[in-house]
Amino acid sequence: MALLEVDNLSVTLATARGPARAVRGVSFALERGETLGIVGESGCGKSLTALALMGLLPENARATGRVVLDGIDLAGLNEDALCRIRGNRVGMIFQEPMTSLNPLHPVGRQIGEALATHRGLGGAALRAETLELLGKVGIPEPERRIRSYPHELSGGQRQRVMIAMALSCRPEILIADEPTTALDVTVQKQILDLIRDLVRELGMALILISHDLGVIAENVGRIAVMYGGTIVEAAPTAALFADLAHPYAQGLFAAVPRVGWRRDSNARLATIPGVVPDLPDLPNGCTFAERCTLANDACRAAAPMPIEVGPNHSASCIRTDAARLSRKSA
Amino acid sequence: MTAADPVLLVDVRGVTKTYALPRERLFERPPMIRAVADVSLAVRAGRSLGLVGGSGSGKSTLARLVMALERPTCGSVLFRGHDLNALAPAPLRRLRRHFQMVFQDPFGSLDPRYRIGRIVAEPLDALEPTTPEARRARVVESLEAVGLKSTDLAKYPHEFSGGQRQRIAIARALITRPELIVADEPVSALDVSVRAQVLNLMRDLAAGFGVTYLLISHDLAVVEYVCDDVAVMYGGRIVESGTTEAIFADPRHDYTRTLLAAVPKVPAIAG
Amino acid sequence: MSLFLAKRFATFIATLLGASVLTFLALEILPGDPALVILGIDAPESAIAVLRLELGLDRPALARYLGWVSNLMTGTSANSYTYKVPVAELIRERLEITLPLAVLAMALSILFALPLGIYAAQSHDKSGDVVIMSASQIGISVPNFWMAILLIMFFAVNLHWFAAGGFPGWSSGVGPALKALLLPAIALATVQGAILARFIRSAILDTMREDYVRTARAKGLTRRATMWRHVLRNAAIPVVTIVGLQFANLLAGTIVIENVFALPGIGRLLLQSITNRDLVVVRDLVVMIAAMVVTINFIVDLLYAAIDPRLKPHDV
Amino acid sequence: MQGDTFLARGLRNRSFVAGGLLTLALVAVALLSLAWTPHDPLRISIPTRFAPPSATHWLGTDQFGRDVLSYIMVGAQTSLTVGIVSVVIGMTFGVTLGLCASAARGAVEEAIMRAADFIFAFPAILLAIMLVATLGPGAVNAIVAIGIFSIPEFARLTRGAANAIWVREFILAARAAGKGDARITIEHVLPNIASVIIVQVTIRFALAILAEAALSYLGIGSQPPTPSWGRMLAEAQTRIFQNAWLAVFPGIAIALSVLGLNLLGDGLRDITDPRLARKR
Repeated sequence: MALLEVDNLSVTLATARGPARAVRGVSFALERGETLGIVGESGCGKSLTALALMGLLPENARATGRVVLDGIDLAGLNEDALCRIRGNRVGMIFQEPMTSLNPLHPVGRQIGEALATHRGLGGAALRAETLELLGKVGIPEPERRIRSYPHELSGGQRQRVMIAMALSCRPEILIADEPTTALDVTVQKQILDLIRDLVRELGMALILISHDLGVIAENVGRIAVMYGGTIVEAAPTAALFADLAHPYAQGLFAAVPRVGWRRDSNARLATIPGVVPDLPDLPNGCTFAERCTLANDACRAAAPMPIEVGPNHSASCIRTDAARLSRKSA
Repeated sequence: MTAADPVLLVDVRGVTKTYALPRERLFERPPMIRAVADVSLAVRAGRSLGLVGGSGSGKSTLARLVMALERPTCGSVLFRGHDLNALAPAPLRRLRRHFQMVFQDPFGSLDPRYRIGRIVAEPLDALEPTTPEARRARVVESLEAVGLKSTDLAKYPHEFSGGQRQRIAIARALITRPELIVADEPVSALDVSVRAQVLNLMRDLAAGFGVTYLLISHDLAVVEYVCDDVAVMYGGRIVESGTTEAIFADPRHDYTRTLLAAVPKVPAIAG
Repeated sequence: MSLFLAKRFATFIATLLGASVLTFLALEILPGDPALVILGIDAPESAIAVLRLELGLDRPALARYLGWVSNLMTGTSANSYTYKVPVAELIRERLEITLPLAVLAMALSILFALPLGIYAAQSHDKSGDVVIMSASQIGISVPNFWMAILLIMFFAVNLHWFAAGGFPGWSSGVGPALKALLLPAIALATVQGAILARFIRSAILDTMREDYVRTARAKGLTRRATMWRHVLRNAAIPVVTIVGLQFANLLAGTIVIENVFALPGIGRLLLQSITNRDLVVVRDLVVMIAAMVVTINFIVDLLYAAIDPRLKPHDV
Repeated sequence: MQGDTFLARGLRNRSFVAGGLLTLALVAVALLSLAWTPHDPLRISIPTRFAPPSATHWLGTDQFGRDVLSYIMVGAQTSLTVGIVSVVIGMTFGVTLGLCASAARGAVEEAIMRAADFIFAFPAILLAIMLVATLGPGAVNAIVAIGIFSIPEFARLTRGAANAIWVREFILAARAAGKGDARITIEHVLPNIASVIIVQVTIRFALAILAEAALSYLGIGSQPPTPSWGRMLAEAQTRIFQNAWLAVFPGIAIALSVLGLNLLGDGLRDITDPRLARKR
């Protein structure tokens, strides 16, 4: 049995223009020690998926479907039981390290909070554990920094503090939602390397969420591409790049400018026509149909189910044959 | 007036810009920060320049100095041989139609209370007022150049997506038919699929309208795609500059190397 | 001392000085001859001349101002024109009623507002929230002196639980004295408490939307623990500001309320002095109330510095 | 938000509708009283003094036998006038100062804001009392005093809102387009902070009505024969053991007017707050 099984997870948001199905029928499994990347553009539902896993959806959101952690269905748990899982068995890192830390508490106290809550640590033991965590995430002079306030740290250091906090109870799963979007490229690399090393060292499973294809491609073993609230394609990283099957995934990967790309050819960037749709406007059929050059009436009629297109490789598209053909000929 | 080099658009000569930070102690002088330190830089017509660097490297400050939105602490910024900070307001305004700007935030750079027609016409209204008919024709021409329709004139910014708004911002910059467009992180707030559309548009406009860019970006791939020359900024200084090919193929400065090494790589797609 | 506090202390002193100058100018220079103002236009020339001498009006304005300020500092002061006793003594006597009244009202206001505001925020958009917010909206709209009259009608006229006004003096014991202050304090606290409850609610709601609250929940803290450890302290920063401003408003409110209940506090003294044209008293009273307000604002700043580490000097 | 007009959003907002109706009622009563009241509000009739509410005198009569309902209706004129004039004074000067401070920045901003903070150190009613003490009691002095002391609040609020607009990129775009500070202030800053100012206008209007009532209650606001709700309460209080109802109706009139304006302000804030609009 997988460590985490997500089965037909949907999230509906109450908006001024009526209910919006922001996440629709997302299913995936995560083994112990596995790293999964969820990649997609704004509004594709990737962050809401992560918050749904944590049971931390905003007030106007309702989730349906099953999230099973190590045999426990999280939907059936009461708030107290969920609290015992959050920060203990599942840790999470957020995008904005500045606003995600309480400005009024020293960072040491914020890191130790989870340890005190879940492990009942206190006093010298808590301090020792906190110092060790600070050292582990590469913060110099932990003895001094344990008393620092967030505003006294740089962006990269704050994100290290966030990592220390998420890892304090040795969770089995780490969810990182856009952990480096607010940081400079060079700092980004340090943080991603740190996350990758710690995940490996502690044997955690990782769910890394990002809009940046490069960040995802370099740091995970398996990738799920989301669009319009669904996973349109999922595969092991190497297999995905070797054989993209979904028209959106193809378009997305072709639209990224790459360093060194210009030297190879003078070709233009490929583009996907149209715009990323607003959530309440998403159609009932395939959510990508409006922007897809291959779409036909069948695509618009019903939402496509995921189909196996290779070993461990699925795509939610009824026209993958045509899509793969058109890509090969291009 | 100096005889201007026909291809020299922007000539930044030894520019330094310092800001005073809030005081930290009562009886000490407020700490100063040198956002830009003794930078010299030239942009020639037809050769777009990319300015790369991390946050706080001074690249955005430099962009504002070139736009004459800030005064340098010392040094001078020349456009077509005119010292921007020595000009009186009226001649400066006449000169402004030749250099325009595109901003980062497609949601913040358009006044939410104005219709698109008025937003796009703003530089025209401020710099070279004209008849209503000519104004409308120019606005439509500008909108169509960026792939929008004349029917969009009467809409408000909130009716458009991020990518479309960035097109509107580009249309606004284009309306005075400038030679130079200073673009400060024009695509960093856009989604990947839309970013490619805007980057292609920028390249097309360079070819079609003879626009030269001073492109500020932290994204090396974006700069490589649009620019002919690159300057790398670090700590307020330009640490390395040269043609795009040379810098990307053979970076000399340590920081440039670190920067290039840090960019996450997207594997090439098979097929 | 941090830079923040140094700046605030400078502002505090400057505001005190400014307040004294403004009050002095308003009452001595603007309306022309104070002696004439006090005695009225029909007063005989000789009486005016005597009063001018008594008020020291023969000296230049600057000298009079400096004399007045130095008197304020040393606690000695001129005699009241009507009461013929030193103003300082008069004020000290009256403060014994006004200060306890304001403090009692503030305490009541916080006592009402804190639980109601927190409860409303926690049950955001549910019926409890709607009821509390509607009630507080009405509370804000009721003029405090009308509230006072209603309280008198109900508790004094109908139920005879309280007297309709007056003050027995502290010499008659703490119990009866507090009893006389209770209705006035409730009248004052109703409006302030309603405002405070709304403010506490919105401060908590704003804080609950912060990213670090989500972080705390992601750590596994319960809603309750998150509320106590992360929300309330952070929400306290804007609330402290409002409490400070409210205390100032309460001091001003006592002027009206003391007149409703015929309490011999500084508010009533102020009004009587205005009616009697006793400008010496008015001047000292105004400056004293302003000084109290400014002092409270300074205390609020001290509280900020205690709550918010961002206002302490860095050790980096 | 598309196609969602201001009015449509307003009609969905309970505070806005209730506040709007109450405020309209206040204005309607004030206007109506110019043309018609049930009785002559100023006619003194000793035989019918202290009449309890009845068919002829719906809200009874006061110690001079005047019809309370008519007197309250006419009193609405006073409250409305005080509100309008003092708000116009406060808004005109306050908004101008705030905009100047925000556009000028640096030392000018510092000076304007320190001055505003300074006046803020005095409770408004204390300053009003002081001004009335020096200039003498009367409705005009009260109005001016209330107006002047709402200037700092308008200035502070305007400056805060304007500063938030000045850092937006569309301001930079306007500067890059060659517009000067004055033009940007009028064309971009003012329209974008208008909603904040309008909300403040309703709040200050309510406070002005309260302040006038308090000053008149103390006997240093509007003087007889100008009708005033506050003075009605002061007169009623002297007869509180005999004719308690006299102290009820003027208070209700004040509370409803203030409630209406406050609700209107709350509603306007909800409707115009883009943060809330996005969330819904």
